[in-house]
Amino acid sequence: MSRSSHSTAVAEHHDNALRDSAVATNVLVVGVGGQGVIMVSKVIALLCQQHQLQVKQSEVHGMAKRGGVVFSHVRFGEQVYSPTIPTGEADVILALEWAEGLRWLRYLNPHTGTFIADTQQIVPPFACCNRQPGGLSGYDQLTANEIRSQLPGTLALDAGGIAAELGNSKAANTVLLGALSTALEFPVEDWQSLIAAAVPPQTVEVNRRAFTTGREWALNPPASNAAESVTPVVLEPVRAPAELEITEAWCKGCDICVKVCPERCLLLNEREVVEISDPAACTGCRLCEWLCPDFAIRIHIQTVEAQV
Amino acid sequence: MSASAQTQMRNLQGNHACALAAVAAGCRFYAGYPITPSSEIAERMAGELPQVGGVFIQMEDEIASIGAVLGASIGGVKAMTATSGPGFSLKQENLGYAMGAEIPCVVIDVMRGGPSTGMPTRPSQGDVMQARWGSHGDTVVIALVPDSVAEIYSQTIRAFNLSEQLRVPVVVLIDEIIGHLVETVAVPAPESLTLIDRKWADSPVDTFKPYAINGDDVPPMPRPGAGYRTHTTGLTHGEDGFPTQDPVLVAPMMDRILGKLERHRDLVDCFEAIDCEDAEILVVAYGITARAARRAVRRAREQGLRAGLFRPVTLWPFPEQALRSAAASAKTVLVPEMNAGQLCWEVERVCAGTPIARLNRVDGEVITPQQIEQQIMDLAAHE
Amino acid sequence: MAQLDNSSSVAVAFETESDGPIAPEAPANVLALMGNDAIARGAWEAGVRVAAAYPGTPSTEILEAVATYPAEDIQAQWSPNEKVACDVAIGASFGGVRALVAMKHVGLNVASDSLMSQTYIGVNGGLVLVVCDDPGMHSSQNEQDTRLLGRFAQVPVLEPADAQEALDFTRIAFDLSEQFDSPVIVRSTTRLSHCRSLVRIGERREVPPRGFCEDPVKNVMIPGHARQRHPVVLARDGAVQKYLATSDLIRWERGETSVGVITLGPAYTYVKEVLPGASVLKLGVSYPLAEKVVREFCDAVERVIVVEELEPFIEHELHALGIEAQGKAFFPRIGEFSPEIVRNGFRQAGVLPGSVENLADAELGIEPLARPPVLCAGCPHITTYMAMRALDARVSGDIGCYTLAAVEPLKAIDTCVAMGSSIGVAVGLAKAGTETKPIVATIGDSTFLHSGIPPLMDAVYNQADITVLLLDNQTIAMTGGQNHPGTGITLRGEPTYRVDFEELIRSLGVQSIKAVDSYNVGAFYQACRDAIEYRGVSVVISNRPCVLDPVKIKGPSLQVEAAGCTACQACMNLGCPALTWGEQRYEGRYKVTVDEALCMGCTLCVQVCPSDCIRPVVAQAHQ
Amino acid sequence: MSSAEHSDFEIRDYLRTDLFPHFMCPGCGHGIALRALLWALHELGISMDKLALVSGIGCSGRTAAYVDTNTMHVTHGRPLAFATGLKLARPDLEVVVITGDGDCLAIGGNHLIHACRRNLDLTCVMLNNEVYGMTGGQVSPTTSNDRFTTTTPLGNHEPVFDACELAAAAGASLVGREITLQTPSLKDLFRAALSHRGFSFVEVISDCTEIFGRKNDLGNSTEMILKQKSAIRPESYGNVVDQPFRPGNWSTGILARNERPEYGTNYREHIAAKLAVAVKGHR
Repeated sequence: MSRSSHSTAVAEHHDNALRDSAVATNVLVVGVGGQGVIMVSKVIALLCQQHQLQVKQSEVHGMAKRGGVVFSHVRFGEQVYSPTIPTGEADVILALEWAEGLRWLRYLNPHTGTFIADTQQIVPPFACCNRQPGGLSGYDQLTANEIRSQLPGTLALDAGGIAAELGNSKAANTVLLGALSTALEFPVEDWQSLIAAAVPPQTVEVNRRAFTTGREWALNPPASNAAESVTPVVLEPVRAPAELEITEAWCKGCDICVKVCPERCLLLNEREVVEISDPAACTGCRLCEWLCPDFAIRIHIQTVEAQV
Repeated sequence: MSASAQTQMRNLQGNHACALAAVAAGCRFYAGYPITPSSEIAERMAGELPQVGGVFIQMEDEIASIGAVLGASIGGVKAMTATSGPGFSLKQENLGYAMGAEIPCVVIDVMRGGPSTGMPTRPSQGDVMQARWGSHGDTVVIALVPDSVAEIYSQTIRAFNLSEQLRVPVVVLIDEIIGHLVETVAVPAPESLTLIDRKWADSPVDTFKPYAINGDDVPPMPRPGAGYRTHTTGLTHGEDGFPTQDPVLVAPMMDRILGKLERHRDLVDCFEAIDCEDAEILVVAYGITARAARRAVRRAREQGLRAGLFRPVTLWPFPEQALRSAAASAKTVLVPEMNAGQLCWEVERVCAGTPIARLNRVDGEVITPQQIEQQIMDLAAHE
Repeated sequence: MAQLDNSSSVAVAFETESDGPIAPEAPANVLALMGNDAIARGAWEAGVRVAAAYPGTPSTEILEAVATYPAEDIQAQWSPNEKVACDVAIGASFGGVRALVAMKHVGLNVASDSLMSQTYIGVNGGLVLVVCDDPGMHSSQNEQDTRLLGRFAQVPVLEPADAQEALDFTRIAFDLSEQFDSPVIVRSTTRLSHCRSLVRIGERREVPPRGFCEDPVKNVMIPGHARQRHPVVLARDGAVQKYLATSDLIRWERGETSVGVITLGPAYTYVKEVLPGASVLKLGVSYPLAEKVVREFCDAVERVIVVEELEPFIEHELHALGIEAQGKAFFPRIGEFSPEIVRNGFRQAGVLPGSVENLADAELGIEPLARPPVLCAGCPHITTYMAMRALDARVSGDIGCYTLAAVEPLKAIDTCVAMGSSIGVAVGLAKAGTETKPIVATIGDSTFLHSGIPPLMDAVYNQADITVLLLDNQTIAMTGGQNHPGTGITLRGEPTYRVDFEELIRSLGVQSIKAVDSYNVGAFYQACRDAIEYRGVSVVISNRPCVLDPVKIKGPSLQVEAAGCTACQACMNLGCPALTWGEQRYEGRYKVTVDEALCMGCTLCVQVCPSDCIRPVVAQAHQ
Repeated sequence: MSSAEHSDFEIRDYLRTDLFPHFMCPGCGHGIALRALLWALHELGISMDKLALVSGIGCSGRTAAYVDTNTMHVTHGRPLAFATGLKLARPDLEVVVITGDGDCLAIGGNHLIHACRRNLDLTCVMLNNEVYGMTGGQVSPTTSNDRFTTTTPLGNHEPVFDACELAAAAGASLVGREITLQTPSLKDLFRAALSHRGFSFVEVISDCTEIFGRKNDLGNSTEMILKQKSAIRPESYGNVVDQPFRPGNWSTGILARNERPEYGTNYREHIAAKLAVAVKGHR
């Protein structure tokens, strides 16, 4: 499917949605707390309000803002009941972060839905749990190309990069709105005026350009897709786990190692001698080794080469 | 080779002779701190050492000087420092270290008058007991007392030899008068000198014990960099060199270290005995005083008195046997010293039973031959 | 088309860098309102004169919205806890004005002591409790169903389904309250409270104050009076039911009769979404049940299916009436509904064709990335719980942001029960005598003022050997940074007396009190250790303010000098969202990088970094 | 900064393992500092045969013995003097001095300033634990104000030496400070010091937990070592938060560096030049 025909398909679908009052148009805006998901969804809601459409916009406040998953359902049409979008019925998923986009993909209408995603990766601390030598990030390994092979209409763009080129990386969301504007049938000037009213006065111009650039990008995505910047982490051979050796006779039980161990896998036993309580948890970071005043701890890290 | 090529007659100040002898003995490191009346030694070393590839350094104080000397010696280089009474006091702790850790070194003490700062430019022989007992704990030290510029030269060379051979600090006690005296010295050709280097360890590294007690009182020294990786400490240590306070280990080690000079009297002892065989009045004198005594004894003999002179050259360890035999016939022993009476106590101990007479002077003047002669006369008259 | 008046609008505050709201061109009486804003609007329109609340997600915005209306119209205040807020509203009602109290579902537990008596007393001015349930527990410790408490208290429970109804029902609730001399509960849920939709607004109706009604038998609940009042309460139920028989609050949407769906609240919208043509009885009031209408409806359809979130409340009422109805057989009793869950339920019931979907099925082979909520970058609680971990304490936690320290990576909270429970739980742990670890209760500033003071008093009174960490971040951070008596600022932002925690705690009899800045890791550790070693009750106050509220504290961002990083990832244990893996590795482990945009410059990572490789960006530039 | 990985560093290759466990108290920072030193030596590929560790008296002085190299445990305050002699006599050796705050700054203060002035190619490692630990906890020149020691029972009222400022002022051509908690940084500082041609002075903030920590109620070993972070506040961290979070103000890292002629090389070159002139003049 070519880009232009894709855009047309979305537009047609949207037209149908507006004609059939029973069917709402569904836009799911997703991202990470702090990215502006709510702001983006409000822009859409305001557009709807301007066009005197019923609109429901639903989100969850509270813990979500603390670096967690943020999503906002925006539904509009002549009549809207449910505040949330049924799975498989989102007309557009607008993802401000790559993995968040993937998380919600099942909400996308598999036939007519448009996936617009920033290729930006925000890797949470939680995805950095495997600290073993050779350990991998828990971040999704799917590339934009893989997604595009299944969802040909996917628009994966480096909005932050585009915005930075325009002179203000904070305008990334406006770039995405520009891309989104190609999938929803609202007049461009309405988008622009709403955005102009929403952003700080001194950034109106850069946001205007950001919107235009995002929109043009989506209407005519460059041949060399920025989506390629979403690449899987190169798999390194997993090395043998670290081994921790304790020379009991040297340990004086000062307890430093137990307390500094990032993995909490050491303890002082009843003889006041250090003991490893969870050998599998040891990553071989060497903090205990370094900070043992008694030289009682040794870390052995086997490299693949050594094993061969 | 002509005789003159072998031996060079030179007019030398005592302190300069000391410096030249040190260089001739193989000394290649000097660290010192200026102090009257020893400073000429440093000055001469500063000129001589660079020419033979040695190092001269003037340190921040006497403690640093002996420290640097010991450091250099541990590094395998013959090293020396020179000082005078106040500086000698400052060196005592590190001298004790050299004794305990058995590090060869030579310390020149050009003695000056008085306690404390005293009389910096006047002579005395006040440091003889300090040389023996100046450091804390039981000490083991060799002290040599030359009586002439020529002997300064020879005894300085001997000091290095003994220090290397026995791994003890050797103190050369020089009277200010001799230190500043210019005399003709027959400076031997370098190749004619007998120079002794310490024994270097050459046994397998794995089994090497730096302080082995194996009959040889003086264990070979490990040269840093040669792979022995030993530990040197002032703490009492076992044969492996590591600290111990185990009596079972400490006792034999102390016995070896403190007893090694006694067991090497043959190397260490050095004295002069003049007319002692039948001497009824035995004068025991050292250094410049011995020179006056020599003349006094000769004059006494000329006057028919049976006087003799015993002159320890190695003052410490004290040549007890030699003195005892020298004093065999003595009815009185006279000990003239340029101090308030120090060596006389040692003489009294050795010559127990024989009355000891003392002739002391602490006014910054030397004891003259006349004074000693007079005292001999007086002693003879009283008999 | 007219410009919206900024001052009277609580709608569509376009929260961007510019604080000014956008005024869309739309009819002046139609606003896009969030459910909570609509409730506040409804209260204002109903002529409410006093409103009080203790913040609690998802109810918090109600009072914040109320406070945007003129103070001459409504006295609005934060109270230290829900019971106090409820009593304030009760007092206002006694005073003859309309009063509103808002809370989350668990807040009603705290306030229920008052409610259970107030239901006997009834009202003078209208009294409405807005209680927001949290099906799915987006930010709550349980998902209890307020309708059960409504029935328990025998007060009418109104259930709006969207923002328009939230406004309307709130307004009506006051009328009902006065009409039936009863407190009335308006029950919301997260999905309603936080869903924004178009609302047609109205004008405020000034209700003349009634003045205090001197009627001790009604107003003073002593046994003798209460015995007279209980029958009144029972009679009231019937009166309300009678009212409901003809009320608009109950809406019968006629459709196919093969299936009749009884539903209410947001569940109604899902039903309409997936089963547009069915006969639906939408109950605007869940308690008491509109028995007459319900019977008629059930008689008119072949099969009755009840679609309700959480408890089978209506379903059981129907069973009690002898009506054959199904509900929880198809729809879960746990969690929040969604169109697909409701669709699935109808499929299961055979009402809709198609097979039941396993909604957990991941498509496209995507494993959703775990992105749990974490403490903010720069959160002072991080050090607090690092210290608890280091000291190997048995920690009884409490309700607040810091509850996040219970999970990886801090994992330093052993128990968390309810608001203010931590100290009492710690006392019990100490009294049990089985614990070998030091026992520490951790409690936030507002939680302490909410319900932590009596248990601290108890700890002193009963000589428990515990340590209390008072995490005074000077705001109610979890709910978005509200004020409380410890901040010295009112709901309307006016200065007021500020509780002196040290003085307060000392007056309770605590001898060992130390206030310390938890950003100073070393000093904080020591203060905690000293406190733990102290025999008896000791209190350590962490006085570092919240990094986000009321003002965002932002220092120079930090960065990792990768050359020096040894990938020990000790800093990752902070759980700071600004820290993530970089591209370089050390011995196979990822080195760390700082997201400069997220970093607040708190330097906690600097302080725990054993390689000293984290430095301020600015200083780096100077080097 | 070095990013060399650690895995090929086996510290036991550098230790006299038969002397272990060592005599230092539980939690003593000296062992950590020693590890960092050996790590740096390892990274620089310095042969233990060519290394000489000279240490003074005190707890710091005892650390050298545990290293399998040429070790000298000399008199109190004098390791710099010994090392000066050793290095001058044996320029081929890498000479490192391990000393303590009392050893280096009090009894050995004179030697320190002159060693700094001369700029002989030595590395002086001063383990600063703020106390005379070996003798039971007396006040030292670096004991912080108001700290209790056995000789300051009412708290220390004496002014305190900043060893690094002292060394820098005296002319040390590389001066640095680090805490033991930051072992890799300490290692890197040691590397810089060892690689430096000239006199390098490294102050290590090392905890005395059993004596000083106990006396001053500074917490257990872990707390003390974590508190080291509070004691360092490089200027660059200033104003990071609205109020300072560290009471101390010790800077860390390389604090002074200047390139001056190294004493030994300069001595030899100077002499060679002068002698050449003298010989020429003589002809």
